[in-house]
Amino acid sequence: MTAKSVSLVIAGSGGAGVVTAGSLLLDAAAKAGWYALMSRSSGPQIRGGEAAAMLRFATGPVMSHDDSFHLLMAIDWDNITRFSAEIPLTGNSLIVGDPAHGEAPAGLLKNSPRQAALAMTDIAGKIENGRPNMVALGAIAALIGLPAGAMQAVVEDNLKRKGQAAIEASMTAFHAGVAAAADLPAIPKLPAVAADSGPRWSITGNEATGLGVIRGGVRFVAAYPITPATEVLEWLAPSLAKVGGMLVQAEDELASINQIIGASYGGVPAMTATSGPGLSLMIESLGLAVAAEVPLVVVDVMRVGPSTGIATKSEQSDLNIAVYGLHGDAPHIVVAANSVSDCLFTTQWAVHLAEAMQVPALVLTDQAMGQARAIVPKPAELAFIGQRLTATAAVEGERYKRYAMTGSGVSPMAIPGMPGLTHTADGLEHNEFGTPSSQASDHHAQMDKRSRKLTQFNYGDHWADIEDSEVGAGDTAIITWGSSTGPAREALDRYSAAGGKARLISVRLIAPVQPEKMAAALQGMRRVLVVEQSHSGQFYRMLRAFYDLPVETRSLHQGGPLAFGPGQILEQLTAWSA
Amino acid sequence: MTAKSVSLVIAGSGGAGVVTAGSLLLDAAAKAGWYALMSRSSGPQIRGGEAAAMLRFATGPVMSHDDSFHLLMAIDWDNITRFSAEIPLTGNSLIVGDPAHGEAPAGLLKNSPRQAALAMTDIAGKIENGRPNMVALGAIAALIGLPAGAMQAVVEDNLKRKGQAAIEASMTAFHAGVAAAADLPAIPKLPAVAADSGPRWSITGNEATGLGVIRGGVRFVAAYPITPATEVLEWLAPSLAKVGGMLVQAEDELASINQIIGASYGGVPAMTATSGPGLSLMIESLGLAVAAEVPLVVVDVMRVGPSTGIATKSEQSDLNIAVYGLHGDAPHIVVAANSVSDCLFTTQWAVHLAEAMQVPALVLTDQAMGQARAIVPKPAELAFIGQRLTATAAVEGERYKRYAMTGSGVSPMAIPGMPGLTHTADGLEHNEFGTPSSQASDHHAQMDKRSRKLTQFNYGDHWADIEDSEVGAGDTAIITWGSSTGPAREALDRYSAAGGKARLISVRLIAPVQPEKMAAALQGMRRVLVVEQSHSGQFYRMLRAFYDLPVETRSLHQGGPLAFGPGQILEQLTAWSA
Amino acid sequence: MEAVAKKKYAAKDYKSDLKPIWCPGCGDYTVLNSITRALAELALPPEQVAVVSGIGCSSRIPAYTSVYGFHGVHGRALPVATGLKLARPDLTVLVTGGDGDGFSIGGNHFLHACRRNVDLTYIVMDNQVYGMTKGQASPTTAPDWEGSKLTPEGTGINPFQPLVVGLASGANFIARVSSSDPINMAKIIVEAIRHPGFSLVQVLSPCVTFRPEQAEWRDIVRTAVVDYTDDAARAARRLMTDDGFNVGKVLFKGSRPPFRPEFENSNGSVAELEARFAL
Amino acid sequence: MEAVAKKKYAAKDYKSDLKPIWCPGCGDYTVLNSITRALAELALPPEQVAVVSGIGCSSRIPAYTSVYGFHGVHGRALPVATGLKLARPDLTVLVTGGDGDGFSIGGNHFLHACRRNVDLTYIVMDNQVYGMTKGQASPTTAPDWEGSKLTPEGTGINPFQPLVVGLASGANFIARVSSSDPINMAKIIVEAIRHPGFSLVQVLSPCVTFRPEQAEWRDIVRTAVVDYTDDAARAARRLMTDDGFNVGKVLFKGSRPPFRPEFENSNGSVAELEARFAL
Ligand SMILES: Cc1ncc(C[n+]2csc(CCOP(=O)(O)OP(=O)(O)O)c2C)c(N)n1
Ligand SMILES: Cc1ncc(C[n+]2csc(CCOP(=O)(O)OP(=O)(O)O)c2C)c(N)n1
Ligand code: SF4
Ligand code: SF4
Ligand SMILES: [Mg+2]
Ligand SMILES: [Mg+2]
Repeated sequence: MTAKSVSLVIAGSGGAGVVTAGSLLLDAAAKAGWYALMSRSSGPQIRGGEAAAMLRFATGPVMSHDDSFHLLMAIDWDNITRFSAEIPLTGNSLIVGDPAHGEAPAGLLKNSPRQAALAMTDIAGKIENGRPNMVALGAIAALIGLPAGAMQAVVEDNLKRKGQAAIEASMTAFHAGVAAAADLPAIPKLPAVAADSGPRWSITGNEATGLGVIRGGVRFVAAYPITPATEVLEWLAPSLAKVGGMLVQAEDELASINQIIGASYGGVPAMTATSGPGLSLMIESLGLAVAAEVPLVVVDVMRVGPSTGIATKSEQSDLNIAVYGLHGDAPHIVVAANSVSDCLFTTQWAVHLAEAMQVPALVLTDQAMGQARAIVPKPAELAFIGQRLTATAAVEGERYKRYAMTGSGVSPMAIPGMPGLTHTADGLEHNEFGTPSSQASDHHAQMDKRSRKLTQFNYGDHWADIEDSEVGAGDTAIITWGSSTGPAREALDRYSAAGGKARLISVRLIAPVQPEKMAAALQGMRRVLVVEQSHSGQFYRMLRAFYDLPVETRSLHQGGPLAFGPGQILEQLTAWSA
Repeated sequence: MTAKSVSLVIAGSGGAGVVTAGSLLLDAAAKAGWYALMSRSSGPQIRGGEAAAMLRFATGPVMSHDDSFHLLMAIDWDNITRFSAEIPLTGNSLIVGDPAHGEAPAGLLKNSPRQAALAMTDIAGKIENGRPNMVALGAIAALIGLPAGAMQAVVEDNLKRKGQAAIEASMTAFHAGVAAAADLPAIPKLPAVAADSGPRWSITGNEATGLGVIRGGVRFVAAYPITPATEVLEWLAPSLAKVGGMLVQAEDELASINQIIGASYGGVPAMTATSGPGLSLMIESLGLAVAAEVPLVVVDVMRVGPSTGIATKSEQSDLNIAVYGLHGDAPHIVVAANSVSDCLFTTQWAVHLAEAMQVPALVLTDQAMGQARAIVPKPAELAFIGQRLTATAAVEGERYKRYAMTGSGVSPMAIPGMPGLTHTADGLEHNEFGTPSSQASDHHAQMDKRSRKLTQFNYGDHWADIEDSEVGAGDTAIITWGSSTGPAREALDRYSAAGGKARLISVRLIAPVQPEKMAAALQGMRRVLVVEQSHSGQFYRMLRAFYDLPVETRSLHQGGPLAFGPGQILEQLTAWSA
Repeated sequence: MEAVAKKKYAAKDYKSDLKPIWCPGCGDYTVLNSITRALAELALPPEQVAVVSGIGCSSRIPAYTSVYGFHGVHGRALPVATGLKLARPDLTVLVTGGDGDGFSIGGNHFLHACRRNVDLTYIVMDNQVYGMTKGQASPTTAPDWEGSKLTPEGTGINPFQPLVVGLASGANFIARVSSSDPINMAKIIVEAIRHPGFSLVQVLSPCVTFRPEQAEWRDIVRTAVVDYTDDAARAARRLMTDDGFNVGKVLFKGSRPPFRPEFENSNGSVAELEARFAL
Repeated sequence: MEAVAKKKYAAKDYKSDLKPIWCPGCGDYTVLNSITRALAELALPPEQVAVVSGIGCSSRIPAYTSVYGFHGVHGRALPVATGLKLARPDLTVLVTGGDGDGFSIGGNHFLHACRRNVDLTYIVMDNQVYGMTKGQASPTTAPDWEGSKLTPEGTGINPFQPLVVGLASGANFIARVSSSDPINMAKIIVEAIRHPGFSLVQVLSPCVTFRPEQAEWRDIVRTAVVDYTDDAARAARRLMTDDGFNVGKVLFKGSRPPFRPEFENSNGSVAELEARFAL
């Protein structure tokens, strides 16, 4: 029984090495030529406590988790029901537990999954330095068809420093698990990858975000740590240092946003990363960057809100604050990544947009894609390198106009150090020179200019990713964004496979809106399903505000932290066409 | 030639006593039984510099300034053209200047107003301690039909402390002005008020705001000064002290919002007032108040944005941040006052709503209504006193559920000091007890509860002020809010007077939206004109997002600081019906 | 009521049933114990006490007590407590939190709370790290600590001196204690609560997870040799020259009266306010 | 280029044509003069200098100079300047502002700028009032000043001691000057700019409009009798016991090296970073 993809969970309490086991499995899958997606979940304890690693493997790129898991491998049962909502199981699923830890708790058995026992503790106990999690890995590998050689290579890499004995102990336990799997009921296997599966990367969304801004040209980062954005910063700090940039840990988010304003005013492309609570604190100064026309990038790795909410879990509910959060009329850019690897494209593009238009660009990613690790096709090289229109030499006898009226709305920017072009950048309303003005005419002129530069820019095709069913687009569109794109893509695939026709529009450029492009994309569409992970349907409301949607538009929205399963979206499509 | 209303401006440089003259005129008009509206404008200097007082007088309540002014009385011409956009003049307008200061600058003469000379300096020079501004007042009084007795009474009140000689000097100059007016061309006069014009108040919007929250029950205010909200606070500080409350000047807006959260958690209704930049800094903690369910009121006296913008001038562009500014899904109340005196009703109502639903309520007013002084009919007594559903005595053996699920969504709140009901209020997502939880089920339940309490509340008819033309509503509606209501009301009156039929809907309850009530209000409406003072049409977009508007909906929006003239709105109505 | 004997309380009467999320061995457990012990010593009815905090491991304390608690946002505990105490002077208000919450993002409120001198007791669990976000440098971290990926070469910045800055800003009571001596800590918390005005108690409270080397603190700390002074300049000199490990004693006690706005007349009616607008 | 004689500058070369919005007689006029005079003395090309500020009367200075200016939001000048200086170490960066901007809303950045010790010169025009918003008490206002309707009975709060807190937080250079002695002020600003690290210059700069009594300052101030010390504890004692009117001298000079993150290797390529992700 082979399948296109296999999904499994390894769960257990902190000491059980769940997260290590998941990582080893991911690495081994990579060696085997597979693609994969791994997410993690853990309890409220700061350290230790229960954890679960959710993995999905396939022979092609994995965009989303599946609707349910084929296998739950429980190293023990401690607090495991905390995860039951996150680990959907069906009657076909298999729970494998260790009899040494007793019975599976009832909370897991709602849909009567199959159950089997694997005496991990016992088996490991018989091996010197043998650990139950390696036994579990062996069993998993056997069950899903992962070649033992791949795991051997990974364990060698990982335990090199611990020496040969450690490697052997691990592999002995692993092989004992492989052997024990013979007694376990079957779950779908993945086929071996025939030839080369192409150049691939192993990367998390947060790392891709960091790489994207460096690729785009950012060389100054100031930030204050916050879950789940911290890993962006932790990746950036040493990486920036390697390419001649720097990261400064600021005293708070008010400082970090203003530090990057200062650096960018000084001519160095700059960014910060945060999450909802931190973004809230940056709102005033984002308005300053709009008014003073200072380019910068702010990444919001969204978590569950409101307020402190659930710091370690995902939601798409910062759309409103990102789009509408600034006081006054303050046109700026909002873009959103739609997958782990798209974090790279979207942040790099964001730097490009910010620099080209001298405007702050907000990038929305989220905990789900930020903290997930994926094996993905090697991302393409991109031409987007932030490039500012800088002022040329001063004209004798002509005073430099920092906020000169131009057709594009973009005014050449003088960078400190350039002689003859000194000026004061100002968050007060101003005239073309930057001199404060309270005249309605200056206000209107500058407002027009600041919005014109965004509306007249050529965003190319990147405003959205658009995909049709193989057999054509039909008359039904799914409009979605960010992390909901993965399950929506898979829903579209399944719908197509069943003969359905639909179009998927995943909006990357949230603001400014693109009414003409959307109108073209919706040409011939009679029905629209809007999919998003927010309690109030923020994206749906925003679409209504700015786009003309067909009368038959439905909003599929749910608050976090549970992601949509592809099946949930497919169900809507199918029910609708029925 | 009598008129329903007379509009005039007194302008001059700082030392010229423009503002004093305007206030005296307002007070005298009050004594004469008239109604009035006075706005002020001044140059960028902190002190002194040019200033203009814009006044409109009528025998009934004044809701708005007129499209143009009948009279510009210029004490001198210093920098007066700074105000030309704010002082629309027509060919019928009259500019009166002092020949001692030369000719009227060309900037004022675009529409060829009539011109006349009044030798204020000369005339005043001949009177011991005579001042030119009193001469000007005399001329104005004569021109508009203000009885000299009214001014006499006011001058006596004002100069009591300075002694009889000062009073006489002023009145001599005044009468000299009255006499000199005989040589001036006529402008419309207001009729004398026959009988008692009813009990009236003289109040500014910012004072009305302060009174509203005290009436509503607020007894703790923390705040950080900011233009144009400072007068709310300056009125509140001594007034609260008189009724057993207190105002604390905080170190910044982050502190002020959190201080009022603390006071309100302690059981004392609390509020703060600020403007856009300060509101931006409060965003994170407003979310805390939503999640922890702490009632409070935040008044935003809007000024021109974005960023520091124009601190002393008006705009309606903080609608977006007020409605959508919080991160996560964070349901809260947004109400807006629609006139100087409505500041009282709306803020008092806001306290009532906040307390009843244990939620933060934002109140939007603006510089135009906040800093305007009006002679208005005495406001009605209101029944709205903030009343919280507090917990009753603890039940033996039952743990208190701070966030208990109830049908209304409102949970009885325990106040520190109540025995047996101790609990921790939390901005982290929590279960009914308040214990932090990262379960999707708890998150969804609390999200539902927090939005349910707002949607199920009975807001009565206060969600909007709705007015029809005397001859019926017809099929055309104006939807507006806040300060734009005044000119829209007058446009409706003029339209009706000319036989037109329309309905005015001025929305007071901006959020939560009221789709059923709006649908009822729009019953039979084929056309909708949305009127607001924002550059991007924020209100129009919000209406589109949440309401079903007729296909023929037009958006009339313009950025600040110039207010709509009634004629501008009328023009749209007329053009449409043509 | 006067004749009723004062009710006796035990430390456990101030504890909730909630299991802390803290790591085994975290210094914050003893701080929780000392606070509850201090409240028992003061025999304060639980409903008359409020504990306010921001965000961080240490800021979780309110929910672990059985008094009124408020768990706000990161860095803003002091203003919440200020508003609460001013509105409700009858309550005993404690503020608990960490070095990041109090001295990094919350630094401005710290300054102004010291200066304003509202009658609060502020207990800061200083572990020289951001525990909750998994181990970044805090303001009190030594400049050469290389344990965080955010500052892989160390911060290169001199550590923040909370007690010196607290003193310079006007705190009215200053003490430093160690989480390794909970009995003494409880005693000092009692004193801090009793002392009018703003009391600052710095607790050296190790983060066993991200600063395992702090396990040594228990051996390094020593009881301060001198007793407290009420002379701020002298206290400043002492604090500026000490190494941060003199613990177990009150270091400064001032005598500024606590801030409490007093108003001439609180018996006015709203009608009187309205009358001023009538023509 | 070495042979080119250093260009000479006059104070007026650093002034813009813009007419200040300040009231006649405001102390800030002389501060502007002293800054431009100091820049001339240092002969810095205008394009190599940046002046950063927040919001307030005093924060208007950037636009009145002819150097690069940044007029940001209220209270955030120091972080803007920090980012600018770190990104562009070649520039001379000054920060100008008021007591409200710097010590009320900006207090946290003040603490951390002192501590971080980036090479900036911070000139605070202290008029013990919020001038721009028409006269409310600032952190440095005396507790019994009843001139504001917001605090009609006075604030009742001890004034903030900027120099003491600055010292306690690690400022590397501290001076107090009076706007009534612009020549000396210019001299001290020159010294402050030359001194590496974070330099704090408090200027007693009267607000003639909302604090007319400050006109007396010109008569009250006296030149400090002692010269600067490099001993922080000693400086603290002096500053904690002085009355705030000892002016005209540097009060403290430290020798901490300025903060400037240094990295092992800055010659890496983005490709090397990417290589780490490749399988
Ligand atoms: C506005 C905001 N920024 C950042 C965070 C992330 N955050 C949570 S706790 C914390 C630091 C906690 O450090 P500390 O106060 O020392 O407490 P500890 O965990 O060490 O006890 C940070 C940065 C947040 N919750 N909110
Ligand atoms: C976030 C924010 N809050 C409040 C204000 C209003 N405001 C502008 S300047 C100022 C105080 C200025 O005082 P100070 O820094 O002492 O400068 P001065 O005018 O006295 O020179 C205030 C409160 C603002 N602009 N932004
Ligand atoms: S991370 Fe550190 S501070 Fe947080 S609970 Fe664990 S030991 Fe305590
Ligand atoms: S208000 Fe005061 S500080 Fe502001 S310009 Fe006038 S005198 Fe100077
Ligand atoms: Mg800490
Ligand atoms: Mg000041």
